[in-house]
Amino acid sequence: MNSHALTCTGITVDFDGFRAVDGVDLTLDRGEVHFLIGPNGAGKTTLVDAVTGLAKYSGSVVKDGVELRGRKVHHIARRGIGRTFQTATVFEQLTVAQNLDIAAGAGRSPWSLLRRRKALPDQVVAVMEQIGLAGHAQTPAGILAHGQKQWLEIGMLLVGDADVLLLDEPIAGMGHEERDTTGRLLHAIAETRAVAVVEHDMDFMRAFASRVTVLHAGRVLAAGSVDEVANDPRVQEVYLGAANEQETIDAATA
Amino acid sequence: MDLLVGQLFTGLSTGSILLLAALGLSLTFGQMGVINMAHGEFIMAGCYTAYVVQQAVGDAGLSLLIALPVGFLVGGAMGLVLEWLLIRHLYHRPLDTLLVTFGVGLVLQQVARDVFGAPAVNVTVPQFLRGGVDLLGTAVPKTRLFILALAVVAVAVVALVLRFTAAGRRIRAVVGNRDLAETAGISSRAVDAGTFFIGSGLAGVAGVALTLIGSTSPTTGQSYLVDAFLVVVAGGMGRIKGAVVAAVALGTFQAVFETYSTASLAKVGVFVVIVVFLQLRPQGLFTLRTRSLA
Amino acid sequence: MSKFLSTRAGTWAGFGAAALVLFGAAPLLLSGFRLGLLAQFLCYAIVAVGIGLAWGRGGMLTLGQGVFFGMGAYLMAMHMKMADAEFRNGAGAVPDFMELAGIRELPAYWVPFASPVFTIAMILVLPTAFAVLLGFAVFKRRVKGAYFAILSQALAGAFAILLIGQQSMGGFNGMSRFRYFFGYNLDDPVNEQMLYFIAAGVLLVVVAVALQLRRSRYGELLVAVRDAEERVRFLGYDAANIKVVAYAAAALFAAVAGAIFVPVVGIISPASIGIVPSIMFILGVAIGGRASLVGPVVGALAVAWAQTALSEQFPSAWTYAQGLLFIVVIALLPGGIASIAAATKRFRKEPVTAEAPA
Amino acid sequence: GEETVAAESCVDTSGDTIKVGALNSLSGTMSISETTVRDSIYLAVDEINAAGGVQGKQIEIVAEDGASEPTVFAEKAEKLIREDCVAAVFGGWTSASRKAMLPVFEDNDSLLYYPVQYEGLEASENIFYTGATTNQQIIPALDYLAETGVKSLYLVGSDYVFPRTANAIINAYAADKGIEIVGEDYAQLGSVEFSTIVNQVGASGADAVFNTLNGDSNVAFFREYANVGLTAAEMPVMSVSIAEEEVGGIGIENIEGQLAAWNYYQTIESPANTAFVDAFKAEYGAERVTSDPMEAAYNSVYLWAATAEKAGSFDVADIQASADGVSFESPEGTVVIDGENHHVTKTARIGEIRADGLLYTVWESAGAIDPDPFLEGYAWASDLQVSE
Amino acid sequence: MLRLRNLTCGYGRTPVVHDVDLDVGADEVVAVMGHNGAGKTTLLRAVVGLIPVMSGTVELDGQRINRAPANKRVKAGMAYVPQGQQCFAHLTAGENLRLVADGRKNGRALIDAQLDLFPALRPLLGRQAGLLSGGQRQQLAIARALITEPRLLILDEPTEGIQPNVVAEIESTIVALASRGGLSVLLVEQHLGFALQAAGRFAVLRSGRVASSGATGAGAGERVREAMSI
Ligand SMILES: Nc1ncnc2c1ncn2[C@@H]1O[C@H](COP(=O)(O)OP(=O)(O)OP(=O)(O)O)[C@@H](O)[C@H]1O
Ligand SMILES: Nc1ncnc2c1ncn2[C@@H]1O[C@H](COP(=O)(O)OP(=O)(O)OP(=O)(O)O)[C@@H](O)[C@H]1O
Ligand SMILES: NC(N)=O
Ligand SMILES: [Mg+2]
Ligand SMILES: [Mg+2]
Repeated sequence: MNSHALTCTGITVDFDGFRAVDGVDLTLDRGEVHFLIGPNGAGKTTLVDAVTGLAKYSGSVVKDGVELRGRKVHHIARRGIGRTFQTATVFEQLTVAQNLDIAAGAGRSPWSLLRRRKALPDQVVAVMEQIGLAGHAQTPAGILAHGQKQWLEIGMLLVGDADVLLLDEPIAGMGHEERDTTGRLLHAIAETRAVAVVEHDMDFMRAFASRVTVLHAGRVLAAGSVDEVANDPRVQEVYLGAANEQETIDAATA
Repeated sequence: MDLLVGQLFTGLSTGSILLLAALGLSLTFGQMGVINMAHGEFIMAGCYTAYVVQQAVGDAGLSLLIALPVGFLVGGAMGLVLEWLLIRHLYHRPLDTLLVTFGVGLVLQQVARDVFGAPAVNVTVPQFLRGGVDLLGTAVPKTRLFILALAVVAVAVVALVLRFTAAGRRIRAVVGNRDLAETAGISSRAVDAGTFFIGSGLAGVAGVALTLIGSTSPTTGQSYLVDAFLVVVAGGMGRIKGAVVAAVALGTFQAVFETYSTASLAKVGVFVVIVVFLQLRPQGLFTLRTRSLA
Repeated sequence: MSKFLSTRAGTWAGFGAAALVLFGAAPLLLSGFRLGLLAQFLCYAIVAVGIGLAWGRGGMLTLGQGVFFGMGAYLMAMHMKMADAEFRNGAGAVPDFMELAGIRELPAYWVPFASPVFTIAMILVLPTAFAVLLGFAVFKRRVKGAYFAILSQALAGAFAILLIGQQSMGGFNGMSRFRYFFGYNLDDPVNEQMLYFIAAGVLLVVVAVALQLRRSRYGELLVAVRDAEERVRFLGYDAANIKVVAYAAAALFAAVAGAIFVPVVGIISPASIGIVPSIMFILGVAIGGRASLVGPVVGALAVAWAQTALSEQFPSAWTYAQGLLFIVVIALLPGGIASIAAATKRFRKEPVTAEAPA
Repeated sequence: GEETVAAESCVDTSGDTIKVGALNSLSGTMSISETTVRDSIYLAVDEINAAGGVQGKQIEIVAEDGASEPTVFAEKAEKLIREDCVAAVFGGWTSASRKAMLPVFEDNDSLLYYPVQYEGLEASENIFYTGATTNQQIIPALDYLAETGVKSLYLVGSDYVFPRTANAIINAYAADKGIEIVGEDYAQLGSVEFSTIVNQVGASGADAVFNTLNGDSNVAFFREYANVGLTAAEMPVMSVSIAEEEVGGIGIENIEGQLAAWNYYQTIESPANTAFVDAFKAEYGAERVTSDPMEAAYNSVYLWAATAEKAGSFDVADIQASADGVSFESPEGTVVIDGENHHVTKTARIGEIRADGLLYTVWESAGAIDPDPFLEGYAWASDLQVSE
Repeated sequence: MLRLRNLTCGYGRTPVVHDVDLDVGADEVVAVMGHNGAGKTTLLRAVVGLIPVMSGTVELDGQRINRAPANKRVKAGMAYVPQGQQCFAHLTAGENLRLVADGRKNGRALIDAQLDLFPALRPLLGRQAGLLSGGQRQQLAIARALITEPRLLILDEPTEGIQPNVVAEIESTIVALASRGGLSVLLVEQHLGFALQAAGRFAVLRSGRVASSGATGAGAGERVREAMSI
């Protein structure tokens, strides 16, 4: 019996002869914040694309015993797999509350869709609180700050009952405190869900990763705990490089 | 047999006419996203340019050679004015350009009516383009061969410029991302205006050429417009290669279908074929993909 | 004011006022001829409500509404011609225009249209079903934006050409000379007035349906699809289905408008349904304000009225005015007439204006 | 209509003017042709007014644009009748516009004077048809072709009712007279792509072509025809919709020597025509030409005025009652209204297009032909007849 | 070099940045910091000329350039790397670079120099830029800006989305370029350590206003943190 939230085996993605992802195996479990790192162009986003139905691949993705390969994007989403994008996309014309309400409603019956919303579902209210946007319920999403949009995006996955979340650089452009807030948010979310995060911010990874998989040139280069991975010389060579120097700077200026 | 050869050539010829009418659109519509419904009227302006030049010059052959560049300038100038007055305010509202330019088209038709009168005028075909040449036993009109050659030349020039020159890169850059192009030191205003000038100028050239086979009247441009748009759509927006293939395919389909059915049904057939075709290649024959959402 | 109108009481008040104008003031103030014209304009307004939904809310520039309008109109015309022929020459008789075209036998597909019930059912079902089919074909393949616009325009052109070639559908001339509308003699001014009331009533119903769609969750979803279609897919919705609903609703509205148009105007021909008439449908919506509910109605009425008034005043120069109308209004007032009111308020509760009918 | 509840007429005959409507397409595709008709309506009205008017009243024209759209014609006709209270309306060109207006004139019991040759098979109490019906144009043209030895015909037309009906008549005629119809093609109105059709015509080896194309299509057709090397000598084209106005646009070099069938040409030599042509050129410019529909429209105003004089009234019923036998010495010769079917007698003429761009009569019927819109006088046409 | 006085700008009629005074001297590196949505990007966009100035002045070399279009400012020596890995998606990576090199005498050499700096780009030159990964695009964007040989380089979070070892390289490149002379840098950066190391002066924006500014060096980190954390 398979207890993983998501099991990917042998994922391979080809673009006109160029192999962006090459036989990747990956499992995600509930309760963990799983970091996916690797050099630019390693295939992280492409892997997420494949799992969510945006890129054609060979191999297999199984969730709750169901094979997802070949399914349409919206079917996969309804199976509880949610994702965010490297650049946040929310419905700019709609308010925060409307954004969340829509995200909560993929399973609604046509009949309820055709009626007016009486009150916000409890779940929406709760998530709004959780992502710190309770005060912005009636703000059009288009005028939210960058980071707020990213939180909203995560919120949209939460209300949609996704239990596998794939987040592509969710803290890009965030300041220190926002990063910490986001990190704590991710851990709270992960209590009942599986969360995968693609990130290049090593401080963030060190602070919040439960497990790390490193991709390189489309393949899994290393996997394990933060320390295991960070001390792997191959990872240092292709990815971390002078990262230690980096720490010195941080220490100096703190 | 004769008829079949004739029809195959007709397909090619119809395709080349469509292509000539659509080439400018593949710049202004395909590249810039402007749905210029006045493109037909720019073609019409090209027709009247040929007429006016002929009135002034007299000799039909000489006037055709003069009218081709002049038609380019006339169409281009009209495009420039349109771009400056209206289009530049509408780049972020492509669907609105359709409605505005439809209005412009109406006005231009009426202007033509008031200036040249409602009845068609005659542009005499030069002596050296009269009659036909024998091709495998069929008489192929020289005028159509001329248009075919002109289309080939025009397409080649446009494609090479876009692909390999600095100007072509600039056009593609501005089309792709206006703000970013500005910050790369490219004047998007100048490039927009220039692109629109060329696209509209090509309509003028098409107009001059089309006087050889069609009528010159205020409504002339309308006959070509919808088909020209379809060519650009079926070919894949902004893809010259696609436009060529689509134009020839549609022309041939129409000519062959018409032989066994009626001209009207052929038009309907073309539409059905395109819808079916878009099931297979929703973004047209040749497309460029990006990874962005929206 | 607009705040009040978006409340429940305000909505009822808006409908009440509209009903008062349409059912009270207009018939009192207008001559029979003008009332007939108004009925014709109301048909355009019904089409406009649908376009406002599909284009304004759903982002689909439906340049081919003439097709659905035409379907509704032709289906109704078939029934009325049958009734006419039956009255003149007995059941199963051939309508006059077919005789002219040398058709001596009633084509089989005409026969069921002798039944009013069948006709009405077809008017409601056929165009909608066609829209659903076409919508699936197009939206599932993610054809959108300018592609969709050009494609739907070509559809209108092809449909008109197809009809021109069908002698058993009246060919280029179309069908005219209708005497009876479900048994009512159309020469009778009372019945002309009745047609006007039908048009006005249908308009109110259509506006109410559109209002409900907009205010429902579906309405929000439609806007979401308009603004970020791909994102909606990742939330687990099939964006194509969402678009198809709005597209089909617009088609249905247009078909109903077409069906009313035929007895009101007394003629339907390919000239009323091709590319140019389809663009004219859009014009009213653009001028009124595509994203608002009442904007398209007001715009459609205003454009139709302006056309009539201008062409009466300046029969030979009004094309200029018409062209300039397009240019000026759309270039300068992207949100249409409705945006003038909204321009004063920034970011309201609902960013896209929603006013009650007036 | 038999049991029409006719609206009360509002025509005002109390003043010293009488209003009539001019309803022509001033915009859209048909404006090319219809503006010329409007010009001659104005000319006739000016002349009649200068000569003292009708029953002492000056004629006042209310102009409307039909916009090349049948629904607009219907709308504007109703407006002219019900709001402007005109005594009669002059105009219309396409049969589609006439069919659209017909119920309006019948329901409101008013009068339309329609000036264009058409496909026949119609006769309304409320319409006076001053252009040719088929037995005054198409049948004489066929007779002429048969006489000159034509044994096979290729039919080319625009896809609308006039060409289709005309071709139905031609087919019936041909079946009766042993002429072979080797092809029949329709092009969409306004179409300018004639390569396929011309290829087929060329390959067919027909003795002649009968052309019912309308408008701009003729330009493209004749250019293609000339360019593939087909000539009037080898395979003449008989056209029924090309008049003096259109020749210029087609280019004389492409059409010289081809034939047309009408009732009127600018080159007709008669005092009435000289006066008409001179007056027209004086009014609108020497470079303008006159054509059959223009002349028929010009005639229609005079015929209405003469009928009103005869009736001593502008009342529709009185005009209908007095119309029979009213005649006018027109540019094409004497035309007489047939009170039975509201058409007029007309002389048929075959014209040849010459290098000066004008049409010259090469054959004409022996005297004016009585109108027979339902072709009751032709046994071979019995299948075409309709119940009315 | 660059001088902002009372600069107010925003979107539509809504100001986002209010009354900002800021100077970037010759050969100076100035870092702008602030929370998400503080208005950093907005400020840069107004400096570059992509959004209009509502009030106040933008001066370059003592010339008021409030109304100059962006391309003129670029020709006058500014270069801008926008936030979000922007590139010309439909052009190849190579064309993205040639586009800016066009018309420069030493265009080829300039491109080569950038490729030496970002060797990862070399094998990608023929690939359509829209298909590159986020980090690849960001490297392309910086290379594109440097080809114009700017005197004032404006960078909006240049290291966002870039792998750590390349980040380090970019950082040292910027430091090196600035210290070589002839280049001033206006840098928006979330990465405090890098910002303070590279920059000579800093400014912190809060809700569109300058909340704190001064020279980097001892205690600067504290002041920035304090200004940002309220
Ligand atoms: N549609 C495509 N066609 C061709 N190549 C592609 C396509 N999509 C991605 N690639 C290539 O695949 C490789 C992997 O890209 P991907 O976006 O997955 O990288 P990534 O690991 O997410 O990088 P980053 O950290 O920079 O975002 C890159 O070299 C990219 O250029
Ligand atoms: N195009 C726009 N239209 C309207 N408001 C906008 C627009 N872009 C940004 N804003 C608003 O302006 C404010 C400042 O945004 P800006 O992008 O300048 O912030 P930033 O400091 O660069 O943030 P980040 O660190 O996330 O990049 C935000 O509230 C944002 O919502
Ligand atoms: N009556 C005609 N020629 O349409
Ligand atoms: Mg990525
Ligand atoms: Mg920013």
